[in-house]
Amino acid sequence: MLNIHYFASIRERLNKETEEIEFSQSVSTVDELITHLQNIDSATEAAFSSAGKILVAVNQTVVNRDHVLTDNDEIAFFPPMTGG
Amino acid sequence: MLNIHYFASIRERLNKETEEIEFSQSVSTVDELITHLQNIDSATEAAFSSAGKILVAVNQTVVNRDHVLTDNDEIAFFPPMTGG
Amino acid sequence: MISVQNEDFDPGEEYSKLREDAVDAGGIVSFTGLVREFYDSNSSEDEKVQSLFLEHYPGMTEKCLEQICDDARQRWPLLSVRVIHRVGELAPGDQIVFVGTASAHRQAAFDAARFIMDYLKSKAPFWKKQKSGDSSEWVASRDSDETALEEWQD
Amino acid sequence: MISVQNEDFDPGEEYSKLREDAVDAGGIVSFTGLVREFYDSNSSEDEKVQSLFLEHYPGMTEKCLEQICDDARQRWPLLSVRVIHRVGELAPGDQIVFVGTASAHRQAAFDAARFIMDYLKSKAPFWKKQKSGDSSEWVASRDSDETALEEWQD
Repeated sequence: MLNIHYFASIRERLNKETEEIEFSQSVSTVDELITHLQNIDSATEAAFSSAGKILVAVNQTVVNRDHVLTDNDEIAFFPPMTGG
Repeated sequence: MLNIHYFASIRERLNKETEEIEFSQSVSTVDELITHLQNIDSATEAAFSSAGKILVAVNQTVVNRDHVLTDNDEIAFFPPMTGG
Repeated sequence: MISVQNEDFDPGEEYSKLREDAVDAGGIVSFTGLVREFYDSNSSEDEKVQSLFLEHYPGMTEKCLEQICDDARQRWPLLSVRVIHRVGELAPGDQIVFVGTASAHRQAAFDAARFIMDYLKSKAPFWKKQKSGDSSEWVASRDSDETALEEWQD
Repeated sequence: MISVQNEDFDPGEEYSKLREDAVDAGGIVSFTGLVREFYDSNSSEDEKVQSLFLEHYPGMTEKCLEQICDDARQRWPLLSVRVIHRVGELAPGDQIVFVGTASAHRQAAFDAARFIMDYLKSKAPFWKKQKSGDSSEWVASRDSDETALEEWQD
Protein backbone atom coordinates (compact mmCIF):
# COMPACT_ATOMS: atom_id res chain seq x y z
CA MET A 1 0.00 0.00 0.00
CA LEU A 2 0.97 3.62 -0.61
CA ASN A 3 -0.45 5.98 2.01
CA ILE A 4 -1.25 9.30 0.43
CA HIS A 5 -1.85 12.58 2.28
CA TYR A 6 -3.11 15.86 0.84
CA PHE A 7 -2.63 19.23 2.52
CA ALA A 8 -3.95 22.80 2.33
CA SER A 9 -5.32 23.91 -1.08
CA ILE A 10 -4.69 20.45 -2.62
CA ARG A 11 -6.71 18.79 0.16
CA GLU A 12 -9.54 21.26 -0.41
CA ARG A 13 -9.57 20.83 -4.19
CA LEU A 14 -9.67 17.04 -3.86
CA ASN A 15 -11.99 17.20 -0.90
CA LYS A 16 -10.06 14.39 0.80
CA GLU A 17 -7.24 14.20 3.32
CA THR A 18 -5.87 10.75 2.68
CA GLU A 19 -6.22 7.73 0.43
CA GLU A 20 -4.55 4.41 -0.10
CA ILE A 21 -3.29 3.10 -3.43
CA GLU A 22 -2.14 -0.44 -4.13
CA PHE A 23 1.62 -0.46 -4.64
CA SER A 24 2.59 -1.93 -8.03
CA GLN A 25 5.25 -1.73 -10.75
CA SER A 26 3.13 0.84 -12.60
CA VAL A 27 3.48 3.33 -9.72
CA SER A 28 7.18 2.89 -9.07
CA THR A 29 8.01 6.64 -9.12
CA VAL A 30 6.29 9.79 -7.89
CA ASP A 31 5.67 10.81 -11.50
CA GLU A 32 3.96 7.51 -12.26
CA LEU A 33 1.87 7.80 -9.11
CA ILE A 34 0.65 11.26 -10.17
CA THR A 35 -0.31 9.96 -13.62
CA HIS A 36 -2.09 7.03 -11.97
CA LEU A 37 -4.03 9.33 -9.61
CA GLN A 38 -5.03 11.62 -12.48
CA ASN A 39 -6.36 8.63 -14.43
CA ILE A 40 -8.60 7.53 -11.56
CA ASP A 41 -10.95 10.49 -11.69
CA SER A 42 -11.31 13.84 -13.42
CA ALA A 43 -11.41 15.79 -10.12
CA THR A 44 -7.88 14.65 -9.33
CA GLU A 45 -6.82 15.36 -12.89
CA ALA A 46 -8.16 18.93 -12.66
CA ALA A 47 -6.69 19.47 -9.20
CA PHE A 48 -3.22 18.41 -10.25
CA SER A 49 -3.20 20.36 -13.48
CA SER A 50 -4.59 23.64 -12.12
CA ALA A 51 -3.06 23.80 -8.67
CA GLY A 52 0.19 25.51 -9.66
CA LYS A 53 3.36 24.23 -8.07
CA ILE A 54 2.82 21.02 -6.11
CA LEU A 55 5.48 19.67 -3.78
CA VAL A 56 5.85 16.00 -2.90
CA ALA A 57 7.22 14.44 0.28
CA VAL A 58 7.94 10.75 0.67
CA ASN A 59 8.22 9.56 4.25
CA GLN A 60 8.17 13.20 5.35
CA THR A 61 11.08 14.35 3.20
CA VAL A 62 10.59 16.53 0.12
CA VAL A 63 11.67 14.61 -3.01
CA ASN A 64 11.86 15.08 -6.77
CA ARG A 65 9.27 13.59 -9.13
CA ASP A 66 11.66 10.85 -10.26
CA HIS A 67 11.94 9.55 -6.68
CA VAL A 68 11.50 5.77 -6.58
CA LEU A 69 8.66 4.52 -4.35
CA THR A 70 8.62 1.42 -2.17
CA ASP A 71 5.72 -0.40 -0.57
CA ASN A 72 4.25 1.27 2.54
CA ASP A 73 5.65 4.68 1.67
CA GLU A 74 3.89 7.72 3.13
CA ILE A 75 3.42 10.17 0.27
CA ALA A 76 2.23 13.74 0.69
CA PHE A 77 1.16 16.36 -1.87
CA PHE A 78 1.01 20.02 -0.90
CA PRO A 79 1.48 23.59 -2.20
CA PRO A 80 4.64 25.62 -1.40
CA MET A 81 4.97 26.17 2.34
CA THR A 82 3.99 29.48 3.93
CA GLY A 83 5.09 29.23 7.56
CA GLY A 84 6.60 31.73 9.96
CA MET B 1 38.80 78.18 27.69
CA LEU B 2 39.05 74.69 26.27
CA ASN B 3 37.47 72.09 28.53
CA ILE B 4 39.39 68.86 28.27
CA HIS B 5 38.14 65.42 29.40
CA TYR B 6 40.13 62.20 29.61
CA PHE B 7 38.56 58.73 29.69
CA ALA B 8 39.49 55.13 30.49
CA SER B 9 43.18 54.21 30.07
CA ILE B 10 44.12 57.78 29.08
CA ARG B 11 42.51 59.14 32.26
CA GLU B 12 44.41 56.59 34.34
CA ARG B 13 47.77 57.30 32.68
CA LEU B 14 47.40 61.03 33.20
CA ASN B 15 45.81 60.56 36.58
CA LYS B 16 43.29 63.30 35.85
CA GLU B 17 39.74 63.45 34.51
CA THR B 18 39.54 67.03 33.28
CA GLU B 19 41.57 70.16 32.81
CA GLU B 20 41.15 73.60 31.33
CA ILE B 21 43.50 75.21 28.84
CA GLU B 22 43.45 78.84 27.75
CA PHE B 23 42.17 79.08 24.19
CA SER B 24 44.69 80.83 21.90
CA GLN B 25 45.92 80.97 18.32
CA SER B 26 48.65 78.45 19.13
CA VAL B 27 46.02 75.76 19.96
CA SER B 28 43.71 76.34 17.01
CA THR B 29 43.54 72.67 15.94
CA VAL B 30 43.35 69.35 17.80
CA ASP B 31 46.90 68.56 16.62
CA GLU B 32 48.22 71.81 18.06
CA LEU B 33 46.38 71.19 21.32
CA ILE B 34 48.02 67.76 21.64
CA THR B 35 51.47 69.28 21.05
CA HIS B 36 50.71 71.98 23.60
CA LEU B 37 49.58 69.40 26.21
CA GLN B 38 52.68 67.29 25.61
CA ASN B 39 54.92 70.33 26.15
CA ILE B 40 53.33 71.10 29.54
CA ASP B 41 54.67 68.04 31.33
CA SER B 42 56.50 64.81 30.61
CA ALA B 43 53.69 62.62 32.03
CA THR B 44 51.32 63.88 29.33
CA GLU B 45 54.04 63.51 26.74
CA ALA B 46 54.60 59.87 27.75
CA ALA B 47 50.88 59.14 27.94
CA PHE B 48 50.16 60.44 24.47
CA SER B 49 53.14 58.77 22.84
CA SER B 50 52.69 55.31 24.43
CA ALA B 51 48.93 54.97 24.61
CA GLY B 52 48.37 53.51 21.14
CA LYS B 53 45.45 54.84 19.15
CA ILE B 54 43.83 57.86 20.80
CA LEU B 55 40.48 59.17 19.59
CA VAL B 56 39.39 62.78 19.94
CA ALA B 57 35.87 64.15 20.30
CA VAL B 58 35.04 67.85 20.11
CA ASN B 59 31.67 68.79 21.58
CA GLN B 60 30.85 65.07 21.85
CA THR B 61 31.49 64.23 18.19
CA VAL B 62 34.56 62.27 17.07
CA VAL B 63 36.77 64.45 14.85
CA ASN B 64 40.05 64.27 12.94
CA ARG B 65 43.26 65.80 14.28
CA ASP B 66 43.06 68.73 11.88
CA HIS B 67 39.70 69.79 13.35
CA VAL B 68 39.66 73.53 14.08
CA LEU B 69 38.91 74.46 17.69
CA THR B 70 36.87 77.37 18.94
CA ASP B 71 36.70 78.93 22.38
CA ASN B 72 34.66 76.96 24.98
CA ASP B 73 34.93 73.70 23.06
CA GLU B 74 34.56 70.49 25.05
CA ILE B 75 37.43 68.23 23.98
CA ALA B 76 37.75 64.57 24.97
CA PHE B 77 40.62 62.11 24.55
CA PHE B 78 39.98 58.39 24.84
CA PRO B 79 41.06 54.94 23.57
CA PRO B 80 38.98 53.03 20.97
CA MET B 81 35.53 52.22 22.33
CA THR B 82 34.70 48.75 23.67
CA GLY B 83 30.98 48.77 24.36
CA GLY B 84 28.29 46.16 23.91
CA MET C 1 14.26 22.28 21.42
CA ILE C 2 11.26 22.66 19.15
CA SER C 3 7.52 22.90 19.80
CA VAL C 4 4.53 22.93 17.46
CA GLN C 5 1.51 24.01 19.47
CA ASN C 6 -1.88 25.70 19.54
CA GLU C 7 -1.11 27.60 22.75
CA ASP C 8 0.46 31.02 22.92
CA PHE C 9 4.01 31.42 24.30
CA ASP C 10 5.87 33.95 26.43
CA PRO C 11 9.03 35.30 24.74
CA GLY C 12 10.29 36.64 28.09
CA GLU C 13 10.05 33.19 29.65
CA GLU C 14 11.73 31.61 26.62
CA TYR C 15 14.57 34.13 26.90
CA SER C 16 15.04 33.25 30.57
CA LYS C 17 15.27 29.54 29.72
CA LEU C 18 17.81 30.21 26.96
CA ARG C 19 19.90 32.27 29.37
CA GLU C 20 19.78 29.50 31.98
CA ASP C 21 20.69 26.77 29.49
CA ALA C 22 23.45 28.63 27.69
CA VAL C 23 26.29 28.92 30.20
CA ASP C 24 28.81 31.62 29.23
CA ALA C 25 26.68 32.92 26.37
CA GLY C 26 27.78 36.33 25.12
CA GLY C 27 24.62 37.04 23.15
CA ILE C 28 21.03 35.84 22.95
CA VAL C 29 18.86 36.70 19.94
CA SER C 30 15.08 36.28 20.02
CA PHE C 31 12.77 36.66 17.06
CA THR C 32 9.00 36.73 17.48
CA GLY C 33 6.74 36.72 14.43
CA LEU C 34 3.29 38.28 14.72
CA VAL C 35 0.17 37.94 12.58
CA ARG C 36 -0.21 41.15 10.59
CA GLU C 37 -3.47 42.85 9.63
CA PHE C 38 -2.43 42.47 6.04
CA TYR C 39 -4.82 42.86 3.18
CA ASP C 40 -6.48 40.39 0.90
CA SER C 41 -4.62 40.70 -2.38
CA ASN C 42 -7.42 39.08 -4.39
CA SER C 43 -10.13 41.26 -2.98
CA SER C 44 -11.19 44.50 -4.65
CA GLU C 45 -11.83 46.03 -1.28
CA ASP C 46 -9.00 46.36 1.17
CA GLU C 47 -10.46 44.14 3.81
CA LYS C 48 -8.62 43.53 7.03
CA VAL C 49 -7.70 39.98 7.80
CA GLN C 50 -10.00 38.71 10.49
CA SER C 51 -8.24 35.47 11.20
CA LEU C 52 -5.50 33.20 10.01
CA PHE C 53 -5.62 29.42 10.08
CA LEU C 54 -2.32 27.57 10.26
CA GLU C 55 -2.40 24.05 8.86
CA HIS C 56 0.62 21.77 9.18
CA TYR C 57 1.82 18.23 8.50
CA PRO C 58 2.13 16.58 11.93
CA GLY C 59 5.31 14.55 12.16
CA MET C 60 7.00 16.08 9.16
CA THR C 61 6.78 19.56 10.73
CA GLU C 62 8.73 18.51 13.81
CA LYS C 63 11.23 16.58 11.66
CA CYS C 64 11.82 19.64 9.44
CA LEU C 65 12.25 22.02 12.35
CA GLU C 66 14.73 19.64 14.03
CA GLN C 67 16.65 19.42 10.76
CA ILE C 68 16.78 23.21 10.35
CA CYS C 69 18.06 23.59 13.94
CA ASP C 70 20.67 20.85 13.35
CA ASP C 71 21.81 22.63 10.19
CA ALA C 72 22.15 25.87 12.15
CA ARG C 73 24.20 24.09 14.84
CA GLN C 74 26.49 22.72 12.12
CA ARG C 75 27.13 26.19 10.77
CA TRP C 76 27.46 28.19 13.99
CA PRO C 77 28.70 27.40 17.52
CA LEU C 78 25.35 27.65 19.28
CA LEU C 79 24.92 27.08 23.00
CA SER C 80 21.14 26.79 22.84
CA VAL C 81 18.35 26.95 20.25
CA ARG C 82 14.59 27.24 20.73
CA VAL C 83 11.85 27.18 18.09
CA ILE C 84 8.09 27.45 18.75
CA HIS C 85 5.55 27.52 15.93
CA ARG C 86 1.85 27.86 16.55
CA VAL C 87 -0.83 26.12 14.48
CA GLY C 88 -4.61 26.47 14.26
CA GLU C 89 -6.69 29.63 14.46
CA LEU C 90 -4.90 32.94 15.01
CA ALA C 91 -5.95 36.60 14.98
CA PRO C 92 -4.09 39.73 13.82
CA GLY C 93 -1.54 40.76 16.45
CA ASP C 94 -1.15 37.19 17.74
CA GLN C 95 2.28 35.69 18.20
CA ILE C 96 2.87 32.98 15.63
CA VAL C 97 6.53 31.95 15.80
CA PHE C 98 9.49 32.23 18.18
CA VAL C 99 13.15 31.56 17.37
CA GLY C 100 15.81 31.99 20.06
CA THR C 101 19.55 31.41 19.74
CA ALA C 102 22.38 31.74 22.26
CA SER C 103 26.07 31.82 21.39
CA ALA C 104 29.39 33.05 22.75
CA HIS C 105 29.43 35.61 19.94
CA ARG C 106 26.67 37.91 18.78
CA GLN C 107 27.18 37.39 15.04
CA ALA C 108 26.61 33.64 15.36
CA ALA C 109 23.43 34.19 17.37
CA PHE C 110 22.10 36.74 14.84
CA ASP C 111 22.98 34.69 11.76
CA ALA C 112 21.58 31.45 13.17
CA ALA C 113 18.26 33.05 14.16
CA ARG C 114 17.86 34.59 10.72
CA PHE C 115 18.86 31.33 9.02
CA ILE C 116 16.28 29.35 11.02
CA MET C 117 13.53 31.86 10.23
CA ASP C 118 14.42 31.92 6.52
CA TYR C 119 14.29 28.11 6.26
CA LEU C 120 11.23 27.74 8.44
CA LYS C 121 9.31 30.16 6.17
CA SER C 122 9.56 28.05 3.05
CA LYS C 123 10.93 24.64 4.05
CA ALA C 124 8.74 23.56 6.97
CA PRO C 125 5.24 22.22 6.12
CA PHE C 126 3.00 25.04 7.34
CA TRP C 127 0.26 26.62 5.25
CA LYS C 128 -1.64 29.81 6.05
CA LYS C 129 -5.26 30.42 5.15
CA GLN C 130 -6.60 33.90 5.78
CA LYS C 131 -10.18 34.97 6.28
CA SER C 132 -11.26 38.51 5.39
CA GLY C 133 -14.91 39.48 5.14
CA ASP C 134 -16.87 36.54 3.78
CA SER C 135 -14.04 34.98 1.83
CA SER C 136 -11.08 32.90 2.83
CA GLU C 137 -8.06 32.05 0.75
CA TRP C 138 -4.73 30.30 1.00
CA VAL C 139 -1.80 32.67 1.35
CA ALA C 140 0.51 32.38 -1.67
CA SER C 141 4.19 31.68 -1.12
CA ARG C 142 6.38 34.70 -1.81
CA ASP C 143 9.35 34.77 -4.14
CA SER C 144 11.19 36.94 -1.60
CA ASP C 145 11.09 34.03 0.87
CA GLU C 146 12.78 31.76 -1.67
CA THR C 147 15.31 34.49 -2.50
CA ALA C 148 16.18 34.82 1.19
CA LEU C 149 17.42 31.24 1.14
CA GLU C 150 19.91 31.88 -1.65
CA GLU C 151 22.12 33.80 0.75
CA TRP C 152 22.70 30.64 2.77
CA GLN C 153 23.61 28.36 -0.14
CA ASP C 154 27.23 27.23 -0.12
CA MET D 1 14.15 55.07 23.05
CA ILE D 2 17.56 54.71 24.64
CA SER D 3 18.70 54.26 28.25
CA VAL D 4 22.15 54.27 29.83
CA GLN D 5 21.80 52.93 33.34
CA ASN D 6 23.37 51.06 36.26
CA GLU D 7 20.25 48.97 36.88
CA ASP D 8 19.52 45.61 35.30
CA PHE D 9 16.71 45.29 32.75
CA ASP D 10 14.06 42.69 31.88
CA PRO D 11 14.17 41.62 28.20
CA GLY D 12 10.68 40.09 28.51
CA GLU D 13 9.26 43.40 29.69
CA GLU D 14 11.11 45.29 26.94
CA TYR D 15 9.68 42.87 24.37
CA SER D 16 6.15 43.50 25.67
CA LYS D 17 6.64 47.26 25.35
CA LEU D 18 7.95 46.92 21.80
CA ARG D 19 4.95 44.78 20.89
CA GLU D 20 2.55 47.34 22.39
CA ASP D 21 4.23 50.29 20.65
CA ALA D 22 4.64 48.69 17.24
CA VAL D 23 1.14 48.35 15.85
CA ASP D 24 0.97 45.86 12.96
CA ALA D 25 4.55 44.67 13.47
CA GLY D 26 5.32 41.42 11.67
CA GLY D 27 8.54 40.70 13.54
CA ILE D 28 10.30 41.77 16.70
CA VAL D 29 14.01 41.04 17.20
CA SER D 30 15.65 41.29 20.62
CA PHE D 31 19.35 41.02 21.30
CA THR D 32 20.71 40.73 24.83
CA GLY D 33 24.45 40.88 25.45
CA LEU D 34 25.84 39.12 28.53
CA VAL D 35 29.17 39.47 30.36
CA ARG D 36 31.25 36.40 29.56
CA GLU D 37 33.66 34.63 31.89
CA PHE D 38 36.36 35.28 29.35
CA TYR D 39 40.01 34.95 30.15
CA ASP D 40 42.67 37.51 30.76
CA SER D 41 44.75 37.51 27.60
CA ASN D 42 47.75 39.20 29.26
CA SER D 43 47.83 36.79 32.17
CA SER D 44 49.95 33.65 32.13
CA GLU D 45 47.31 31.84 34.12
CA ASP D 46 43.85 31.49 32.70
CA GLU D 47 42.07 33.44 35.34
CA LYS D 48 38.35 33.90 35.20
CA VAL D 49 37.11 37.43 35.00
CA GLN D 50 35.70 38.40 38.37
CA SER D 51 34.13 41.64 37.36
CA LEU D 52 33.82 44.13 34.57
CA PHE D 53 33.65 47.88 34.99
CA LEU D 54 31.89 49.87 32.28
CA GLU D 55 33.04 53.48 31.98
CA HIS D 56 31.26 55.87 29.63
CA TYR D 57 31.16 59.51 28.54
CA PRO D 58 27.90 60.90 29.93
CA GLY D 59 26.14 63.05 27.37
CA MET D 60 28.12 61.84 24.38
CA THR D 61 26.98 58.25 25.02
CA GLU D 62 23.29 59.15 24.78
CA LYS D 63 23.96 61.35 21.73
CA CYS D 64 25.81 58.51 19.96
CA LEU D 65 23.13 55.92 20.72
CA GLU D 66 20.39 58.29 19.46
CA GLN D 67 22.41 58.85 16.29
CA ILE D 68 22.87 55.11 15.70
CA CYS D 69 19.11 54.52 16.18
CA ASP D 70 18.32 57.41 13.80
CA ASP D 71 20.69 55.92 11.21
CA ALA D 72 18.93 52.56 11.55
CA ARG D 73 15.52 54.23 11.08
CA GLN D 74 16.83 55.91 7.92
CA ARG D 75 17.89 52.56 6.49
CA TRP D 76 14.98 50.35 7.50
CA PRO D 77 11.24 50.94 8.06
CA LEU D 78 11.21 50.39 11.82
CA LEU D 79 8.08 50.65 13.93
CA SER D 80 9.94 50.78 17.24
CA VAL D 81 13.52 50.70 18.53
CA ARG D 82 14.84 50.22 22.06
CA VAL D 83 18.44 50.33 23.30
CA ILE D 84 19.58 49.84 26.90
CA HIS D 85 23.26 49.86 27.88
CA ARG D 86 24.41 49.31 31.42
CA VAL D 87 27.40 51.07 32.99
CA GLY D 88 29.32 50.56 36.24
CA GLU D 89 30.27 47.30 37.93
CA LEU D 90 29.09 44.03 36.32
CA ALA D 91 29.77 40.34 36.99
CA PRO D 92 30.08 37.40 34.56
CA GLY D 93 26.62 36.31 33.43
CA ASP D 94 25.14 39.79 33.92
CA GLN D 95 23.10 41.39 31.20
CA ILE D 96 25.00 44.32 29.71
CA VAL D 97 23.13 45.51 26.62
CA PHE D 98 19.66 45.19 25.05
CA VAL D 99 18.68 46.08 21.49
CA GLY D 100 15.08 45.57 20.33
CA THR D 101 13.63 46.35 16.90
CA ALA D 102 10.11 45.95 15.49
CA SER D 103 9.19 46.12 11.82
CA ALA D 104 6.52 44.94 9.41
CA HIS D 105 9.12 42.59 7.91
CA ARG D 106 11.52 40.27 9.66
CA GLN D 107 14.60 41.09 7.56
CA ALA D 108 14.40 44.79 8.47
CA ALA D 109 14.08 43.94 12.17
CA PHE D 110 17.05 41.52 12.01
CA ASP D 111 19.30 43.83 9.99
CA ALA D 112 18.54 46.89 12.10
CA ALA D 113 19.26 45.07 15.39
CA ARG D 114 22.57 43.78 14.06
CA PHE D 115 23.47 47.21 12.65
CA ILE D 116 22.78 48.91 15.99
CA MET D 117 24.86 46.32 17.88
CA ASP D 118 27.75 46.61 15.40
CA TYR D 119 27.86 50.40 15.69
CA LEU D 120 27.31 50.47 19.43
CA LYS D 121 30.33 48.15 19.92
CA SER D 122 32.89 50.50 18.44
CA LYS D 123 31.23 53.88 17.94
CA ALA D 124 29.59 54.63 21.28
CA PRO D 125 31.89 55.87 24.09
CA PHE D 126 31.95 52.89 26.42
CA TRP D 127 35.14 51.31 27.79
CA LYS D 128 35.44 47.99 29.60
CA LYS D 129 37.92 47.28 32.37
CA GLN D 130 38.12 43.70 33.55
CA LYS D 131 39.35 42.42 36.89
CA SER D 132 40.81 38.92 37.20
CA GLY D 133 42.73 37.79 40.25
CA ASP D 134 44.71 40.73 41.60
CA SER D 135 45.07 42.54 38.30
CA SER D 136 42.75 44.68 36.29
CA GLU D 137 43.16 45.84 32.72
CA TRP D 138 41.34 47.73 30.01
CA VAL D 139 39.81 45.49 27.39
CA ALA D 140 41.43 46.11 24.00
CA SER D 141 39.23 46.93 21.03
CA ARG D 142 38.96 44.10 18.54
CA ASP D 143 39.68 44.36 14.83
CA SER D 144 36.67 42.08 14.19
CA ASP D 145 34.39 44.77 15.62
CA GLU D 146 35.78 47.33 13.15
CA THR D 147 35.48 44.78 10.33
CA ALA D 148 31.82 44.21 11.20
CA LEU D 149 31.13 47.85 10.36
CA GLU D 150 32.51 47.55 6.82
CA GLU D 151 29.45 45.53 5.81
CA TRP D 152 27.24 48.55 6.45
CA GLN D 153 29.29 51.09 4.47
CA ASP D 154 27.60 52.38 1.34
